[in-house]
Amino acid sequence: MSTVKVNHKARKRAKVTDKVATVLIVTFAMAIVAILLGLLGFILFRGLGHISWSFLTTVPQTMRAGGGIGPQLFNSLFLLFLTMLITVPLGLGAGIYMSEYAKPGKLTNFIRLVVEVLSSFPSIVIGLFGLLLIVNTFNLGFSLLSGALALTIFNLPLMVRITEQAFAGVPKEQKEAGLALGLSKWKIITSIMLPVAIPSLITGTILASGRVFGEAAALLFTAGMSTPPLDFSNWNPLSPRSPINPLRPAETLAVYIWKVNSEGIAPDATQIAAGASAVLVIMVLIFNLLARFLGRTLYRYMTALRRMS
Amino acid sequence: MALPFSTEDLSIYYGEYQAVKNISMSFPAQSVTALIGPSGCGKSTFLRSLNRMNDEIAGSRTTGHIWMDGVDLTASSTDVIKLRQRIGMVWQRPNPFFKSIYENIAFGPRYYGTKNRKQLDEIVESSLRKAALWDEVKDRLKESALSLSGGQQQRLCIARALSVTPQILLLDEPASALDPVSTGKVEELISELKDELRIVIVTHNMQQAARVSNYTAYFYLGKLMEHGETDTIFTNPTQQSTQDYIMGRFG
Amino acid sequence: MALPFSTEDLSIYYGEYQAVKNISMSFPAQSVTALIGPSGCGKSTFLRSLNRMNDEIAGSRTTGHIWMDGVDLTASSTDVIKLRQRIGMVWQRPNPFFKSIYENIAFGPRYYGTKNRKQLDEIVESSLRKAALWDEVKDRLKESALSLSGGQQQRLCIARALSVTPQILLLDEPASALDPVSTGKVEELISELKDELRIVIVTHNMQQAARVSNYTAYFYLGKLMEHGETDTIFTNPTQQSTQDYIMGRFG
Amino acid sequence: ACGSNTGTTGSGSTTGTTGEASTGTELSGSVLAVGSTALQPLVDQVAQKFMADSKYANISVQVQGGGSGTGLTQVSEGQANIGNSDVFAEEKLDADKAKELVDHQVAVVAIATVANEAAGVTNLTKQQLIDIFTGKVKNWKDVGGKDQAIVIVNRPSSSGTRATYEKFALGQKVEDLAGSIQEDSSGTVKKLVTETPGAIGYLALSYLDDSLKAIQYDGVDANVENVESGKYPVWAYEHMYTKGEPDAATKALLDYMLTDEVQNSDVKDLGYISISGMQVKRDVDGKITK
Amino acid sequence: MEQSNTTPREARRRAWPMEKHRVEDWIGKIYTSICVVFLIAVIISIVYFVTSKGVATFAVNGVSLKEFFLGTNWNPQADTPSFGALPFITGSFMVTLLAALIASPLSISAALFMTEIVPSFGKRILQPAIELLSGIPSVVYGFIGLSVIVPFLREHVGGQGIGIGAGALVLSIMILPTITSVAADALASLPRGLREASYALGATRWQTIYRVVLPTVMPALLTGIVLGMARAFGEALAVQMVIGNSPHIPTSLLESASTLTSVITLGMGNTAMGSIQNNALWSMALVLMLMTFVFVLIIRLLERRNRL
Ligand SMILES: Nc1ncnc2c1ncn2[C@@H]1O[C@H](COP(=O)(O)OP(=O)(O)OP(=O)(O)O)[C@@H](O)[C@H]1O
Ligand SMILES: Nc1ncnc2c1ncn2[C@@H]1O[C@H](COP(=O)(O)OP(=O)(O)OP(=O)(O)O)[C@@H](O)[C@H]1O
Ligand SMILES: [Mg+2]
Ligand SMILES: [Mg+2]
Ligand SMILES: O=P([O-])([O-])[O-]
Repeated sequence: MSTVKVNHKARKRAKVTDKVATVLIVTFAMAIVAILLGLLGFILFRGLGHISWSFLTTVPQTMRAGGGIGPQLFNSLFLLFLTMLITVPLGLGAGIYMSEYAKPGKLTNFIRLVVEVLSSFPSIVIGLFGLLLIVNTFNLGFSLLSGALALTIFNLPLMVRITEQAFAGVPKEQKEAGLALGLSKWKIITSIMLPVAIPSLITGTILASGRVFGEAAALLFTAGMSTPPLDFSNWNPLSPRSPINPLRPAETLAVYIWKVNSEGIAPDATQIAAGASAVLVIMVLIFNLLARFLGRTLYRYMTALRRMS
Repeated sequence: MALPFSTEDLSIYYGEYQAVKNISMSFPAQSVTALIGPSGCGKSTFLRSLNRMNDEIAGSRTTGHIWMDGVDLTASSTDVIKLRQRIGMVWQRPNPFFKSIYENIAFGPRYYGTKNRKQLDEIVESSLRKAALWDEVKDRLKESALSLSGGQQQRLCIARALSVTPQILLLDEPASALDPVSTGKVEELISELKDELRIVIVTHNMQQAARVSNYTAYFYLGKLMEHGETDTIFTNPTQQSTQDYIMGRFG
Repeated sequence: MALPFSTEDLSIYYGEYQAVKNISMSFPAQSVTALIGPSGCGKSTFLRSLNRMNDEIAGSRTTGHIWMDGVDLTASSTDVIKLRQRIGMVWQRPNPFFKSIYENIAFGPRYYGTKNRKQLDEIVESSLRKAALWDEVKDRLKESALSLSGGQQQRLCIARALSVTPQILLLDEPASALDPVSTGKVEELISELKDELRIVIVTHNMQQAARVSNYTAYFYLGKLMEHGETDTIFTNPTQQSTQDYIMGRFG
Repeated sequence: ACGSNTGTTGSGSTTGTTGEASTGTELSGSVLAVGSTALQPLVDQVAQKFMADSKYANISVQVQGGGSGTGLTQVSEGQANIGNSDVFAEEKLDADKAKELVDHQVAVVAIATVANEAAGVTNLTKQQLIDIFTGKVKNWKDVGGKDQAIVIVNRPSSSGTRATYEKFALGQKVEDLAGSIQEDSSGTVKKLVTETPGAIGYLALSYLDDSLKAIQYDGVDANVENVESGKYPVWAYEHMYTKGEPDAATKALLDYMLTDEVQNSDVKDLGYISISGMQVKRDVDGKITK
Repeated sequence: MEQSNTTPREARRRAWPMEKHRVEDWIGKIYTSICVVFLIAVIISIVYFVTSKGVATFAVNGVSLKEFFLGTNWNPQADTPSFGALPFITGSFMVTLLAALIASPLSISAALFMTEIVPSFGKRILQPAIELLSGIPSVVYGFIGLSVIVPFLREHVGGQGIGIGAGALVLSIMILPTITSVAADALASLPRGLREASYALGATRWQTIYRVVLPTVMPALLTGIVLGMARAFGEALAVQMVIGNSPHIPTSLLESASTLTSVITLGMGNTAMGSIQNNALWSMALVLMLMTFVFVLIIRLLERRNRL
């Protein structure tokens, strides 16, 4: 049996290449970490100094220094809540349809295509669409509700994909066990698969929230660029000064940053932009950590040994 | 309760590929029928078709008939969900729900309308007893089913299948992932259960087939090569291929 | 070429869990050693450690020694890449590269520095011949390896392992996913190859172990329970557990 | 004034119906003002004051940006009660649509030429500016400054600020030159002109501070007195258009805009020029009358 | 209808499960179908709406397709307006390609790092880091671009700082997470046996990656890159802040230029609906939308190849 002749030079070269390539890959990967740390560092370094309790709670000032971002922060959170209120049931339903009901075929393919196209749609176009259809034709005006609907369009595909993946991640055996027991499909979906899928659903949803939270282009023309004076003691959702009136206009944090960056004439405009950016990034960071924590806790809760009924 | 249960000219296709070829066989009451044959010969496919679980696989198609009590189960008018309540199933890998031990068993009966807590408790206890698991878990019914060992999980799955009082139980290699002790327990369980219901079991272990079954069917390349009393098949097969397989010449 | 090859006190851990426990055994030249034992007893883990493939699994840790030609292969100074060229491996599921048949075989030799097209052609042909595949594929060398049947793919993987002329070949259930005809071919191949190299094979099929191996080692719960000539083990095991397993009482 | 009640049906804008009786005390309703980003801060601030006034407690005012074009479209289509604009409606809309709109001029905004320090100039003539913005002159040394390449920082061609600047500073429209920068917002223009060596741009007076000084136009300083007296020509009205005559609530807001209280404080504070102080008037075609 | 234990009740008990599961499955099907129909309705209305507005430039205002797609002169406000959108189309493609060129090696390295080199560290540190990157809002990226990247380029590379180069850099950071996560998924889903087979032959890690792993996942990597490009193509605010927005095809990477999105953002608010200037912007939105379709179709093709 003739053995393969080992070309030692070639082997040596291969090993050197291996080392070089590894170093390169590691360097590039670390470059990403460096970019991230740089970005975070920059944003936080510039902004943290300006963040204080009063900055987070007071109203902005057009001319004078010392304005806050209270209403904007509230608007962002409330808009996020409204958006999720609309998106989650819709996205969940469509995602379940895609993963459990749709038969592979032309229609399913078409829907997937739709979801993909929608999710890579420029958000500015969605904003304009929102202006003409939601704000004008549906007569919802510049309002939280308009903004939430525009963000829904923007967020729905993501939610569908998250749901589809979460359900696809449920072991096939779980479904089979339910079927063999003679349960209806819907019962299996809601009582057996959903609990297993919930951790990844939560994680995905919270990460998606981060994106919604930072969106500006789609909101300029829908939720608007101003906030009426809010009366935080008035919780009647129909009153125009109530913070939770869904038909009032609302400038979000991201929109405000954009506005201050572009048109701000207050003497501390730069610091306000920096502070607000830092707040935005910190919120996204919190969302991330929360997603991770909740996802892990829920996963443990659902599968852990100490689970109570 | 000895309603007839049989297949007639049953074929199953995956797209163009015919995995099961014109199988006609019947499953006598109060007995265990073992399906044996080399990997890929269509045992699981055949078994799954008996409670229409194969419907769930996109692209699969069935022709022929499955008769139960004079009704053709393959008819499109059959209420598969009701059907599956009558024909239970257990797989090779235990698949308990990600729920407590109690919930795993109570889930089915509750769905069928038993809301009364006491009745449920009774069903849970009797199902677990039948699956020879009661003594091991009676103090930890609220714990997650996943905290059980593999063998216990498998018996839990059998208990779960029993909780809705099926008339037929389909088992697909129920012991092949278990340790010797658990295997022994599951085999014992099968022998006991056969007095109450009909059992169809797929196994790779010839000795297991010989030990637990009354009838054996040998499948090869989607065809039913031989079917008869287990003793006859093992001692005196008519086909060379059956003998080769049983003797471990391949597979 | 009869360099000694053995393990000494070899243990393998996955994190805290010890999957293989203090195994010392040797593999005689020009012979086939079969590793048998129930699922999860550590056969694959042990086999993979012999060419340090277990290093690739995060969290695994090895203690003890593997002696080859007087050198300890577990030493950190060992050139694992060179080592693996000398110890080939084939898995249960065929895993051809997503490349042409030719490229699958030429891949290894080319990386050892054989660039010459004629030499490569020769290696491809001889490897495929040894794996008894040449006649079936010689006209379609440029086609994708994935277009072959499962049995052909498995023989291709064996040919690929042979292409770098290893001295030892590790086989992990190489025939368990194959049809009877392919199984026969692979077993034949093993018998032929053992004249040129040492073979270690994991199998679930007792008859297969009996047919192809000269020595058999029975593993149970990570321990080597019994090791000796195949005839002795099968006819006259010293341990009850070995006998139970061989007789198909469990597993 | 509120009897006609033309237009203004639409989004978020129920008209001041109870005000029909027009006692002025019982006014209620909501007003939506949309448009120019340049005018937005002023209207926004005045609106807040307006709503804080107990007389108007039942009127809610919304102020949105979106740009002059959006404002004019929205008001013309009845989506908004007021369209804020930096330019005359005739310049953006079709003539027949523009005719339906009623102009309310509420302030004047003056625009000053600004340049980066490295330019080294303090005064530019109209011709020099034309030469610069049309690309005839590419280096500051040709207009009496340092040897430094000129970088043009423009507003986009659709901007009202730019239209005003072109009309009154250059007297002609200019194209976007290759290599010139167009920025949508005054803030960014300011940042870029401050930072980029040799940059030239133009900004409303309100954006000027110590970091950026205005350049004289034909020897005239860009300041409030010169605008009021008509000596400095680069200025424009800020308009608040209504479709037809405004309803009561809208009219109340528009009247409030013109009170001395607003004109002498908010307007000036925010860097606009009070409409009442102007000694000259200008029409759509740019004709000046004393 | 509380009856005692009589036959009807027994019958109802037998009948009930059937009824119940039929009803449940009905609810499920209807609910999920409504959601999907909504999804489809949304996309159809967007497509219809953008198309109808975008086509108006040509159908109503009579701008020729040739002028729009091949003309290099964009001057809609002039007395004799011209509507050459080629500079924007070129600009969009330039920033997109450049961004992909910068981001791809970085992203693929990161994915390899996570799956092939140090999975534990990669999973624990790198992946969350990259997810975080995808959560940073585009206004913040624009802000950073304007305050860090532009001044940096101006001082260390030359020119105005603003331009295609700055836009591509900002975009490349923004699409890093997209490409990385697709690539990492593809790598993780490779059959384990492939790598083992290569290692077992004595190949080094790099040989395994370069000769076995990368060729096998190539279609998926390309999918990720195209997905990233689609995102870059549609990004508006961040690019608009740093690219300079000159309506000309630039002669250098450091010269002010425009993209379709930047010109839409700039002009949309300042032009009146229905005017020719406004319609021309919608035509660009239409181009954007069509490009989105093209990107998705390319991804589809790549995925089909991947499945083979
Ligand atoms: N979902 C499927 N789609 C397409 N082909 C399938 C599918 N499931 C099984 N097959 C094919 O049908 C044939 C029979 O498969 P089946 O699983 O029934 O065999 P089996 O006898 O149970 O094998 P094993 O002993 O390995 O479990 C095989 O060739 C298999 O490849
Ligand atoms: N990558 C891994 N990480 C952690 N534990 C592992 C890993 N691989 C195997 N094990 C555990 O190590 C033990 C031995 O596994 P191994 O795969 O070696 O068994 P085996 O004898 O080959 O079984 P089979 O016959 O099913 O292939 C098992 O308990 C298994 O769960
Ligand atoms: Mg099977
Ligand atoms: Mg194994
Ligand atoms: O206020 P502008 O029209 O210049 O944006």
